[in-house]
Amino acid sequence: MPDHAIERLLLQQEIAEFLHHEADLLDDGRYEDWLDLLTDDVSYVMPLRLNVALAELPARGLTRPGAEVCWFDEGKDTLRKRVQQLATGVHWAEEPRSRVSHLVTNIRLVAVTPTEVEVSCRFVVHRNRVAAETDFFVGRRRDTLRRVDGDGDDDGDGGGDGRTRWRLCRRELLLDQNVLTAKNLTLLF
Amino acid sequence: MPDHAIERLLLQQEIAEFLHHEADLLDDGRYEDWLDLLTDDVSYVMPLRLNVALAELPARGLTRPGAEVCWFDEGKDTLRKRVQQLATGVHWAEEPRSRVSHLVTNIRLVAVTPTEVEVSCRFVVHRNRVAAETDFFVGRRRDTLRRVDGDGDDDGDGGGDGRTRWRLCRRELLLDQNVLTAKNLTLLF
Amino acid sequence: MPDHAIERLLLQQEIAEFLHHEADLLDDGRYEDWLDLLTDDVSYVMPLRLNVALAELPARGLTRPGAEVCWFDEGKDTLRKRVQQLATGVHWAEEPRSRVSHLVTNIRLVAVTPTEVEVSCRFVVHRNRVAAETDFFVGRRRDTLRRVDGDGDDDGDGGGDGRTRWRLCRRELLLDQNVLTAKNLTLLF
Amino acid sequence: MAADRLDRLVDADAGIISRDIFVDADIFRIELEQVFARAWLFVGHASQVPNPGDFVTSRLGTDEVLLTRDDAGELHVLLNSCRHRGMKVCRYDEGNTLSFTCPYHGWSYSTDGTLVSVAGELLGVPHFRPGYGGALDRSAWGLVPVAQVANHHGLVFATWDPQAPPFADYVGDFHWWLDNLASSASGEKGKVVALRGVQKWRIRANWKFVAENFLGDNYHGPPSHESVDAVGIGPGGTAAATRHGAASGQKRSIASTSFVRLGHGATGSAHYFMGYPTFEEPELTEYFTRCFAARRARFEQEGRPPGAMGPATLFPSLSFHAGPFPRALLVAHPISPTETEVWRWYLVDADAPPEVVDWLRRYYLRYSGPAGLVEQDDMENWDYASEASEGTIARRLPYNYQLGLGMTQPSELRGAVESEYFMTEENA
Amino acid sequence: MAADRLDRLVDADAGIISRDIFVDADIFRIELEQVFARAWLFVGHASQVPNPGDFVTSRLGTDEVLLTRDDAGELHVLLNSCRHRGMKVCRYDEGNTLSFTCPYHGWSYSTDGTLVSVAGELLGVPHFRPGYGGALDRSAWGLVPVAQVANHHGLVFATWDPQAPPFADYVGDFHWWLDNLASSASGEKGKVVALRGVQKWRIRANWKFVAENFLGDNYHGPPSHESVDAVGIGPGGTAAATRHGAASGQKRSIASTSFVRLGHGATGSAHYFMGYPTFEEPELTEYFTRCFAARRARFEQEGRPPGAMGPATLFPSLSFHAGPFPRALLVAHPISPTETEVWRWYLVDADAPPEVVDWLRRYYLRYSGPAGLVEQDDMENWDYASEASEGTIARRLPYNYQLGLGMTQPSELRGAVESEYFMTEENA
Amino acid sequence: MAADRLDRLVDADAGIISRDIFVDADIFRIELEQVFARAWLFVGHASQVPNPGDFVTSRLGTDEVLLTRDDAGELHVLLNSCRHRGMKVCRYDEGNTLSFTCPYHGWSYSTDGTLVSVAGELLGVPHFRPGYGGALDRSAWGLVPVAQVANHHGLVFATWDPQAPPFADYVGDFHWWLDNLASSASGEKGKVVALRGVQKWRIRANWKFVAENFLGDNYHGPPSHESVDAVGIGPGGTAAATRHGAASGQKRSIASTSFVRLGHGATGSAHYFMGYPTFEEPELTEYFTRCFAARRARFEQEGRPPGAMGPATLFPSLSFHAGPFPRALLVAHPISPTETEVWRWYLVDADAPPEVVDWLRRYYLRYSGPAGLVEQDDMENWDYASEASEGTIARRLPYNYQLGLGMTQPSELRGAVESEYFMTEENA
Ligand code: FES
Ligand code: FES
Ligand code: FES
Ligand SMILES: [Fe+3]
Ligand SMILES: [Fe+3]
Ligand SMILES: [Fe+3]
Repeated sequence: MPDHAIERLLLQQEIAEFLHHEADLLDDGRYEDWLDLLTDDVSYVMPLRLNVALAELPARGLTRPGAEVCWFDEGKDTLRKRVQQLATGVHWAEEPRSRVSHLVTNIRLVAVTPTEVEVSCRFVVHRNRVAAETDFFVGRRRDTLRRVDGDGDDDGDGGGDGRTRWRLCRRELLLDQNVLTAKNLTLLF
Repeated sequence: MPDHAIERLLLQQEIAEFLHHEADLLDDGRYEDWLDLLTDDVSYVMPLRLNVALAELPARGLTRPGAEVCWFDEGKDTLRKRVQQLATGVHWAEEPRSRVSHLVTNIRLVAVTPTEVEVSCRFVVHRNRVAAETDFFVGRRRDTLRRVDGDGDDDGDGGGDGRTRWRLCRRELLLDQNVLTAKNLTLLF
Repeated sequence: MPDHAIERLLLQQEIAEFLHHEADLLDDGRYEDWLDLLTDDVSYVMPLRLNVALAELPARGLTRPGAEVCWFDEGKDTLRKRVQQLATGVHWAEEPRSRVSHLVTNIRLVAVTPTEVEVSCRFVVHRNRVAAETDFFVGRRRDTLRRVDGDGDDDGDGGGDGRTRWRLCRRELLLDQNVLTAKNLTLLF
Repeated sequence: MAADRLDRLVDADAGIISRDIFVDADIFRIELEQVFARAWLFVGHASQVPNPGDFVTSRLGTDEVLLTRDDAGELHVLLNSCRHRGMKVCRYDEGNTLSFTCPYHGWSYSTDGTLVSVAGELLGVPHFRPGYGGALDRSAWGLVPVAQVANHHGLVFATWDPQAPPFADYVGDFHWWLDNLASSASGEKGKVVALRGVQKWRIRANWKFVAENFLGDNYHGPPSHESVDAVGIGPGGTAAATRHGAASGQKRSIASTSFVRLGHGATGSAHYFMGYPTFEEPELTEYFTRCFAARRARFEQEGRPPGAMGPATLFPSLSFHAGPFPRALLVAHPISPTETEVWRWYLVDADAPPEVVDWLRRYYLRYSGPAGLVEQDDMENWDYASEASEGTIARRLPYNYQLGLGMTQPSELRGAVESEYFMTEENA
Repeated sequence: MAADRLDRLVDADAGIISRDIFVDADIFRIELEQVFARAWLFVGHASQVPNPGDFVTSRLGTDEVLLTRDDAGELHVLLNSCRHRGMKVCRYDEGNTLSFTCPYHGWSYSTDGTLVSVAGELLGVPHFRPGYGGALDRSAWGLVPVAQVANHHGLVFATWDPQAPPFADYVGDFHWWLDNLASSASGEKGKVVALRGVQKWRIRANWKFVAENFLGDNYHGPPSHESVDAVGIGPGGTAAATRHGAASGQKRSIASTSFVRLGHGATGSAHYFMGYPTFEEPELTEYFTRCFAARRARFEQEGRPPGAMGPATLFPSLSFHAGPFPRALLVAHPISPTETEVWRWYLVDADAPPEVVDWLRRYYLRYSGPAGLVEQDDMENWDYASEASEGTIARRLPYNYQLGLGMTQPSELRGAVESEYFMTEENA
Repeated sequence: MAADRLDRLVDADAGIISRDIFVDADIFRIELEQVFARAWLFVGHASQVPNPGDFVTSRLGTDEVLLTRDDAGELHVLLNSCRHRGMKVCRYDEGNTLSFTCPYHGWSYSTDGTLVSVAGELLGVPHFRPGYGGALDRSAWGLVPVAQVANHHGLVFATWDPQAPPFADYVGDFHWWLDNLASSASGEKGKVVALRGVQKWRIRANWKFVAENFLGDNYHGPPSHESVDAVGIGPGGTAAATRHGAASGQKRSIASTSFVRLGHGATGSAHYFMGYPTFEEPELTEYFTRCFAARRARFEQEGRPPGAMGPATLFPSLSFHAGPFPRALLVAHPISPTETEVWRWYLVDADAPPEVVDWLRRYYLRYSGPAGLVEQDDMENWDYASEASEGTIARRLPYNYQLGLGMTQPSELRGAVESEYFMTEENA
């Protein structure tokens, strides 16, 4: 058996478990626990996607986080505010709470260093709210996970979901939509 | 190589193959074969999801299978009736047969015992029917698979899809919708 | 550890990486690179799906590539034309370029020979175009990958995404829709 | 729309009805104003709000309402729209509360709908004194109540029309059916409870297809339900009759009963009786044997006819099986000419043992609702009959209502006729 | 809608047409009643139903129909909606059957549309004797047939209007185009078959953009199709002209032909001829060389003009290339002012060798339909022209139809004019 | 719609307004014709197109337009619909170009909208000479420009109505608010730039809920924004007041200002002043201290009132915070009675240091837009107030506009009244 291939496989599985565990926390409404998965210096961005001529697409197809208007461009502080707001019970846009499913697919390791792993995936976030109000958010995501201390298996079940070994330090979300057809982005992506 | 990690990985893969194989059976219309994947005491439930105040969500956000109104709350007997009805060729709600895709993502082992594995996942079930009639069913699923006899590889291709090693003994489906926007639930989920 | 099971697992992962890498190329608009993933004799088909009586479904539920009307039934030549057309910058149906996400799920090896692997999966292809124009394409896919020379790891990162080891030689796409609700199929699936 | 056009829509003598009634947008708007804003409509079951402060949201036609029980135990049916700027005051399906506070500008209403105005009560109108100079007439700006409420042994009805006839007059002798719906298997009125949870779903059909289906359309059974009859979902497991738990071999002499002027109707008659099946589980057979014996005695004593079991429709949109096999309600809320939101409630004896409740519940769920093996095929027909009637040519053609035409006979019930085949048309 | 408003929509002298014709809901409804319910519309190709009992579903405007071949081999076009309560009787795309049994209440119809009424036939009307007292006039309640059917060498047309002129009058001298569509490459009429499978898809454009595109809008070609011209999809692989297989270097003297009163029109003329290309595969070149030689001889003998190859539109909604490069039909079914369902059929010589059929099939598919490299760019323009004409200000502006205005010359064809640039407006 | 019906919609004396104004399709169409086709509407910020050839696409009501800067540096606002067949000429959000070439038939327009007609220019009208005989009057067929454009210190407005009053008259004394919106923190007019990127999203609410919210509805703040007030998103991090960066403890004497005849309005008054907060980052506090000192001096010198900070709405659909905490614009584009497309621009001082720009940008994004912690709860209320006003019964009820009724006092501003509570109704 090629050991490095197996190691790579275990890493892939560990990352996938981390991301699936994260999605479970979000869909369970365990937002405080979700916050714990982020590094303190996390960068969380969702730029706008613009219609420009083909030749200009690489340079101008996205707005630039750090300088231009985005849907999200924030760090842990603001994300914590969101979580706190959700916990008040009077954040009307989420009271009653929406029912949300985060689907994560096409998980692919695009860069592996001793300290960080960069992961590409696709997402579908589906929301139903109140009665028949329904939204789909579909797009691509690029995450960077940072290795931290811990043994990766904090529940003694023989598996490792990376909860104690990894933290999310950067997430870039590319929603396919130009005009957002949902009324808001109360969701954590 | 840490053996227990590799074993865990093989288990994960075996479960994933089981679930994907199951989805293939359903989308191929091989419902009788699908029934064979279920234990005789299978519990198959899809509760209603209610809008209640945040504080009441844990206790009252779902109707209770076994006691309250659900979309589905049944065992193998009723599921077998469904399969038989589908085979008649005069079950008008499925004649002509709908075209269905079961997408299963975020497969995560949440509990492993010597006899059972509990698995969390997300699903999208997409249906097109007759001409342009289209429905999406999106939500979360919690399955319990029970280990049975067999070697897990019944086709001699070197892989094991768990068909002879596992049976589904419990499935809980949480559809995101409150008001169902589809006209029916003729589907097997 | 059962070596053949681990080998199978590595193969499964290699195929998954190939397919995810492919999806990344498509969603990045790197169509020329995508073409390189196909064998010269690739067969790329998407038949129509017809409403027929249950008993006739196996024989007449799909139109036959090679003889009847399909959405796609082509080889590398025509696919290359599509890629060239997309590169002109005046292919109005894709200028400005649509924003597309290819989601691939339920990846399952259905047949493995020394030279080829047959893979079943599900896809969601989501497109947003210009402002709020949105389409979902959902269905099943059956791919055949052919083993070619190469070491499967062309970027030295310790992983192998099969870019140099595999080529797609056959793709059958089964869209769930009977009446296509999208105005066109400018996409590469 | 000119009256003569409406006249042309129905030719009762010839037994033909224009398809426009089922697909036309103008007629649909007239129905909303003339039917749904004036009729007695089903709101919910009193057992859904057993305690003071309990509430559930419901719907009356196109309007959302709250069914509440106030501190005095009184039931209220209130429009779920703030009087200030119209916000949906309550967006929960159910709960228990002291008051409803609007999330927009904070107006607060008691569970009886009054705008909170007494010091010490919860919140009230923010800035009442400085902003309104205390001049806002709070008694005039409470949540709008329906004009009339009727609690028929637990079945709660309401109408927006103060001029609507009293509920008893509206129902007439059709009350035998409602009485049964509201009664336990042993025939005791008011001794049923709604299982928690209301199924709600959208179909792409005109609401009248739903009403008509229960109003006496026993004609559709064998063709529509051929597949479930082949499979069997009753306790016996095979014969069609066991869908409803009827004793096999029994023959209906009267196939349907129509309250021509009132608009209600039922399959079967007030006398046609369906017994209980024999169950695999002896305790179930025993329970229903005991209940049906008590029922027979009670009905004789109270002078109630033995049948009136349905399926039936109370004009315009409440359809039901009066039970116990099954005992379930459906309301068809109009959304558009070809869209309807269906709500389903399921009732069980208030004092039935758990195994009986559980059997019934499972039976109801495999029978009705979007996952019901029976109802699925009905909805397919309602939907594609609606769609296929929308075409430019198709909508010019009438529907055929000649089945049983001229075969009716007066019933002993006031205002009703009986027929082996007649189907009343909707009074649209 | 007042007649004067309709008058104001088109100013033919000035060459301007109101955008309302393309986006207004009232005008759309008038089109359905006055155009689609009265015109001759394309139903399908006779080769789709070769055997007795064969059927396919089709569409005439907003109505779904069945194209059937009865036991006697006769073709029928029937409204696919049950006469009883309107259910879509048949929900298959194709099949072979002895009768159509409605899934709702079981009425059964023969493949010729008659309600089954003879003992021994399949099913008939359930409860015919007890329920209808045998009085239902079954001959009056069959599936509604169209008023007239015409089989033009395999191309099946129908109209709902009994007063519609005979098909030959409706078509007039435009028949040269239909004749070619219905002919093999060697010019033999009726010697083509439809490949199995009809592409059906929805676009967000007014149906008239589609009609107009084929009716003589050769003006859009170079800008709209710049990308495919750059790439080349014909056998030669590069030049624009090879899209249609024309011999290079040839020049059109007449750019379009318009049947002003009838509403039909075509790009090119009855005389403009496009030859066959040279293929990489010698057997293809050989096949078409043989065919075109035979064609020339046959056309001379039959007095047929050499051109009439299209693209062309038969009023109102059948557009086509008369072939063979390509030979394909498109029907634009109106759904709403800005939604259209497009159906595409592809025709090949009935007796062509497999390699010819296969080459043509692949060529058709890369040319037309939602995946067609050519048609994709048309649809993008139709859709966004529709959308950009909906704005409050935008819809006040007329479209410009001045191209070729006043440049027409009478054609030798009855009722037609020719022009290098003229485009007829739709007679909405 | 009869004038008397419109009269019945608003009873200003009683302070009640019909819900029809918010949900009725006929009234909505009248608004498009009478309000949006005639009013001065916001197009974009001049800094979005700094260079010759720059363009962005924008929207005026239901029409899409191009905001361009031509070679001479002049701004143009042009309907984005080809004069030939209506195609959307430009489908990019932004760019720099020499001309717009229509993808359908290739007509080309200069950045000033004229149909290219001089030899040597780009493309022009294909086949101009042979197809139009050179007779097409190209000067009459350019892209349709708006009737009037106004550049108010970088804020670009336009109207389709040549009879519309000059922009200055339309704005009246409300200009103090626009001046501030167009000024840097230190009060220098025209010294702001728009951050690149316009947020665009759809809500399911009537557009007037948006307008009204900014027009003086300070009443909704505490109930609607209770959750964000609990959390705090300003630099101080907790108190409600810090949402807008106001110095704590300050009290508004005037809660709102209404330009009754013009239709504009604002929360607060021309004199109510909100200062800058104290930041964690000393360089930010320092920057704004410097700016506000300069501002005070400048305002005194120029005779500008210290307040006029908003939130405010310029009739009909431009709402904004005049800044700097925040300085952001929103336009509510009507789509249907219950659908609106919202566009948001964010402005910063043209010469602010990067850390200031960055802090403001992040603050704006967590405040406003679909992901804004504040605005999310507004949209929830607008949407469900719209939905809950659509029911058959609900729409019969008026909204209550009695808050502050009769409490207004004349303002020193021409045509305005002030109130602690008054909210102007829309002039629909
Ligand atoms: S809308 Fe309810 S308080 Fe204003
Ligand atoms: S609708 Fe066809 S039989 Fe009744
Ligand atoms: S629509 Fe623009 S050139 Fe014809
Ligand atoms: Fe039924
Ligand atoms: Fe074209
Ligand atoms: Fe607000």
